[in-house]
Amino acid sequence: MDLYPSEEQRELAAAVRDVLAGAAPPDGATVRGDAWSAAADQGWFALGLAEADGGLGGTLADEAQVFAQIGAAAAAGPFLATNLAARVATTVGDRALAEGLVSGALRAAHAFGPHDGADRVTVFDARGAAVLLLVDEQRSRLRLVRLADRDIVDDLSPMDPAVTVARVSLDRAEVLAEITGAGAGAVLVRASVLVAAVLSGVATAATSMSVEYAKIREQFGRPIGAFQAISHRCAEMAIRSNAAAAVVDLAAVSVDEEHPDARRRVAAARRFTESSALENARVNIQNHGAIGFTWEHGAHRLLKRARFLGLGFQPRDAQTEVLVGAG
Amino acid sequence: MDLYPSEEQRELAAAVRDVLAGAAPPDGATVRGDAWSAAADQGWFALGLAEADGGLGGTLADEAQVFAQIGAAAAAGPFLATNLAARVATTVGDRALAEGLVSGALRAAHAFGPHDGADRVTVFDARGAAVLLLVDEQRSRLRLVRLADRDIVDDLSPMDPAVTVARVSLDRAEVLAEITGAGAGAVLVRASVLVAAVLSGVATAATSMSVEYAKIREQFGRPIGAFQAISHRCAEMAIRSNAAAAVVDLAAVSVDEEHPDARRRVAAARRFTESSALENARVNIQNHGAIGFTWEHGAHRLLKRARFLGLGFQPRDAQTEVLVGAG
Amino acid sequence: MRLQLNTREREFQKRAADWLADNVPTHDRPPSGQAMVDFDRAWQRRQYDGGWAGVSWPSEFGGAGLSLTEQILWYERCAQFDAPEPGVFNIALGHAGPTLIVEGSDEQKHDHLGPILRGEEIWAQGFSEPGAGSDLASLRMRAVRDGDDLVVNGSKIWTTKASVSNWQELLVRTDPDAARHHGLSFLIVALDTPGIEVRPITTMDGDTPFAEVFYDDVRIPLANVVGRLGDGWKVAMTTLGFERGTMTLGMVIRLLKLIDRVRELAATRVDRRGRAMLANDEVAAAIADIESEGVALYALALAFVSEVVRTGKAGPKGSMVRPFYAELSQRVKRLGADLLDREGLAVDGSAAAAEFVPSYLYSFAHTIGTGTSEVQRNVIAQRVLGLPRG
Amino acid sequence: MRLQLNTREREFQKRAADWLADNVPTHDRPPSGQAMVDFDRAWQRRQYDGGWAGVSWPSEFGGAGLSLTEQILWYERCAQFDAPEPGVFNIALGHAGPTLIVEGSDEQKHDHLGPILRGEEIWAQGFSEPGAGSDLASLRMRAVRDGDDLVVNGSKIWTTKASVSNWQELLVRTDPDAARHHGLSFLIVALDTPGIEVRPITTMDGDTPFAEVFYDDVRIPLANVVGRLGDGWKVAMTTLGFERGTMTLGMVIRLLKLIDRVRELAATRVDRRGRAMLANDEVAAAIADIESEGVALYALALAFVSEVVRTGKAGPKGSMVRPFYAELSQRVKRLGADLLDREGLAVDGSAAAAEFVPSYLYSFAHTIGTGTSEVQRNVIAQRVLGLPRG
Repeated sequence: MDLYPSEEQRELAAAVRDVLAGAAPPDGATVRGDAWSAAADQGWFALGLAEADGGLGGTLADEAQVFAQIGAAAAAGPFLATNLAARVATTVGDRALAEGLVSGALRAAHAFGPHDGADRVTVFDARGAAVLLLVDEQRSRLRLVRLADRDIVDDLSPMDPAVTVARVSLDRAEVLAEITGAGAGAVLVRASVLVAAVLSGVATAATSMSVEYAKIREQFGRPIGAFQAISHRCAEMAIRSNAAAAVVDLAAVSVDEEHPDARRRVAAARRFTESSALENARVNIQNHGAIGFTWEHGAHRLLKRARFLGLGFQPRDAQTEVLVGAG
Repeated sequence: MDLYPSEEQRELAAAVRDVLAGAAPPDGATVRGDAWSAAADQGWFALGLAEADGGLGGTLADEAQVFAQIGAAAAAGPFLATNLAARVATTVGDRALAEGLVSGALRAAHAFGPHDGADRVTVFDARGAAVLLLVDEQRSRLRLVRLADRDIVDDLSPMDPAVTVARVSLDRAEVLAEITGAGAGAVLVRASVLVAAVLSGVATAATSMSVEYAKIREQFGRPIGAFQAISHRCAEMAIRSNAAAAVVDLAAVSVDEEHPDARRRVAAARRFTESSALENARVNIQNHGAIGFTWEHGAHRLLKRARFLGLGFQPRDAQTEVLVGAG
Repeated sequence: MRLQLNTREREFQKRAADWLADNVPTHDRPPSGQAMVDFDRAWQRRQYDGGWAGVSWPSEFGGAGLSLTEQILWYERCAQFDAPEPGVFNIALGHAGPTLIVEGSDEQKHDHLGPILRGEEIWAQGFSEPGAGSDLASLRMRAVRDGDDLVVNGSKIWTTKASVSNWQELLVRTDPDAARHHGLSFLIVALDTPGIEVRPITTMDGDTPFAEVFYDDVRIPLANVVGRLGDGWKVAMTTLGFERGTMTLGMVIRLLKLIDRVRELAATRVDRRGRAMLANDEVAAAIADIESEGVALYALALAFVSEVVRTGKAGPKGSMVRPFYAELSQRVKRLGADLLDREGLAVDGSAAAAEFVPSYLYSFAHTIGTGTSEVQRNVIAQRVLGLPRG
Repeated sequence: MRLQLNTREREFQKRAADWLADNVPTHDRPPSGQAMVDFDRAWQRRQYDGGWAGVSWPSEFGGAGLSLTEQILWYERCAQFDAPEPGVFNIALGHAGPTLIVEGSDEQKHDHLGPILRGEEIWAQGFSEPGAGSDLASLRMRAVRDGDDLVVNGSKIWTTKASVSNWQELLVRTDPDAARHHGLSFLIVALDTPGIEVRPITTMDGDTPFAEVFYDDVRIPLANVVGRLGDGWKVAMTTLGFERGTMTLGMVIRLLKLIDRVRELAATRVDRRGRAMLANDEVAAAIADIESEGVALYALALAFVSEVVRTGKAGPKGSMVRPFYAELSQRVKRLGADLLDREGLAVDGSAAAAEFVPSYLYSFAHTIGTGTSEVQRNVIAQRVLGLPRG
């Protein structure tokens, strides 16, 4: 019984931070090529795959450490979709496709919803992607189709600057892989945990940003952190982000160990990290005063990441279903 | 266009405060007899009835000033039920019954729900009451039946010490008056406004209690009102209680003038005063620290009043229906 | 208490409604650029020509010379008719003009009030400074007297509409030895004076509503001091008071209309399972909450202006309307954005997204601009409730 | 990271579960009076006889001498099996004993640890004073040395279980000239010493869990000083630290079980229109919220104890578990009471009302007792996050 991160996990997190330090261009949703390669080299897409499948045999808890750092950096780049696409390719036994994704050579875009008959789909991170992960959570189906920039019909303006949004034509989309049922369910559970990890990183980054600012910014002759209006909010942010990090670890280990409560804990982690990230990101902007809602300052990126991620895998009504049905 | 209370209204409020100053025994749900008589003499039950019906011809807005003070004092006593019962008796033309209620000679208890076939009903303020107001909001029916202490089957322990709760047998209940349809609807709208007025008084009393305490109580060498954790909460309480008082006046005048938005404004006032009273009463306890949750201190009475009243006339789901259906 | 209007008010309201019915522009306001400025200018001029500009402003300077009640009724009618808001004339009509009416010299009034009402002068505010934020008393921008001029150096920040404005209200330190509130003066500055540079600031919604304004040896004639040298704090507070003044009710009514829009959004949309959003109890309860808070805010604003009209003084409710408005408006916009679900992830993906998402993002300014929520709570706690300073 | 237990832990857990299955009382704890005290005493004695009292306490004083991990596992199992809580032994087991283990003299340990574990000594806390509240450093109760005794005068307030206790921990000022934290001493006092008077305080739920304790020339032997004279603050902080210690996980698991009860309440009740409450989306969302927060709190507590076990130090998470627990527990109880609707208006009107209403009312103590939420936020802000003092 131990929820303390191992030394390897702490080193992994530090290594991820180093890669990301150079990865996020201040404006634009495309990760820098060298950072993308470094991420692939470090095994972000292979980490959780079995060694027999060409992976690194790490746990979901290990992957969660990586994705928490991605969240803390509010990093742009289709890391999660590419990780999941590699797993789908591996599951259907398409080693070449999996290898392309794992190595970073192929990037994956993603889109949500039932897509039957739809010839126009709203796709995230479509530009530069070679495959598209079509996610249908209600019917538990994951499908990979080939994608190229010429399939893009319209580029839209993203709410969240860390992704691109495009309308894509699926007219002649070639299906590369598809999984359904329990197989897809298992991947979707992992996706929820990793989204929760990213969200916990967002919550943590907001806390650090506020605490640092509260120490140096002065108003009325004192650092603003001396005012309870600010200091108590920082304390609440710290409680939320510490609990968010812990609940992600708990959910990840529960999946790794096939704990009977795993599904419920995953839904709990997904919900708690979402509300923590949203609330911390919002409060962080308020703590910064006017500077906090300028484009130049990073505070708004955390809020927009939280909103984008919150609407992704296992959104609120799906969480409620699992949590209320539990018992 | 004027929401400023008239001089008469301000004088009325002051007179009500004087009566109530001696009315609330520290423990027990029964108003003192002399205070009850003084209330009746001051016309609390006749105020809103037409002069032709033996009333004082006041407006609902006038009545709201009275009931806001009743809320601020967290006063025990079946003031609202007796006021409403007098109106029901007047509506059906039973002058003798109305006169008995208006004069304070007869007190009214009340109970909620459809009562058909039920021979055991949970009644509030049954002890000492001569009539029982049976309130069926869903079918818009108000019925007065005769009541005596011998009809009480069981005395229960009230959550709110300002009322008594009893199980009453309706086996041989004699119906004294009944109104339904639009007539009952009009009385129920007035009831909602007066409940909102009482709740706004609770919200205001909680604000005053906290502000006074914050000025005199010292911790860490300063009055606690110098700490933003307390002072900002007091500011929020003040906003809520000022808005609560204003929205009750708006709703009452809208009913008096038959404004097309009257029903919606009444539901809004009912909802806003409920949440303000609950929130202010809760925060008031926290502001007082340990003393705030002792029985001796008045803070808990405000919370319990807010909870009791909130579950009374036009509860939350009924408010939602009106507010969401509006347009 | 009464809501019904008296005969005089009813007649005024009818005239206003008739005029608005004929004159409110039928096309939408352009969202930015010169087209937006031209639109606002034309609407202001149209009101002036109709006799509706400056309803309560003195008639000798082009106003209608009516009472505060009529002014409030006018703003209320404008909101009801979805008439354009003052837009780029917000500071001119809401701050600068009213300040000059109370504190300006005859010459200042003569020079500016008419042009403001005719839509010829756009004004910007210049109070905040980098580093000073909510703490206006700590302003450091210096103005040194040289002959009949003041020479100003420093910079102002969070200046709204600076890039399209002609004039700016400026709060500067003229006596460096006086502490905090003392030693400040209030100036008016033509923004085409040599030495002024405007750098726009992009906000989180991608727009550039604010700017930082740099002053390098800018010479401002002493005649441009409003009130007396050193009285700047008092003059500035007059102006801030007006922000909570007559425009309040109109602003609140516009928020009530936005709440209606959010309710419509919930009534006309379905969730991922095809169920009407309003059939979701949680959504319905959230809509009922904002509806009820909207009515309560309207009541509070009405109680405030009633008190002003009846007693001639702005009572304590004045400092409560603004934070209540700011926080409710933020929540309303957030609920609108939330109801869009994934549709809101592309700002230009649909008409509804374009309507709700940028305004949600910009709404973070509500609880920060014109005094943060924190400062406004301090004001209520200390000045209204009499609690001690922290 | 792992949740699965290792072999040693698994064996311990199995033994614990087997014993609990056979020994947890099958009848409910009486809510008050001597019957309640007798129940708690019997349960403590039973644990002692079974070898389960003081799992991590030194074996020379009657404890089992095992590690912190086993102690945590024991409390966890107890919660899982709905074993009775320590009840009147809460201070003895959670504060007094652990403080004496760290700071007590050999004689003090010998005199008290065994009796505590055998259920023979009930302890009360005596820190707060009328007027001092959360600000322990401002305590004024005086103790003056006279020969081998300290003579104590003054009063303590919010003392839990004072009327049934034998002993009290007491924080008194022994050096009146020293400022605030300095000059305090920590004593242990037999509550039957002449000059002590206990006056119960009724709380808003109608119960009397607290008392004010008056001291009139009460003589306490110097041998009863824990630590050294003047070190009282340090000793008291040790004790407060234990409140956030090993009992945490058990407490959290009991809250998770209460959350399950609230969910059941929503699943088995209908609203006024006959619809299952859980079919109301707002209720379902509220249940899902508390479920998710409950799991997050459990994770935080587990992360905290893992860190203690792995590093031997109580890390910053320790100060976060308590306020999170207090506020969540308050909300859970409130939701339970809310779900009862009008049924909750009579405390004894139904079994569910009796279960949820008084505990909701009492829950206001959670965010006030053992340091108000405000003080706990100050502690996190200043000691954990390094923010400056206000």
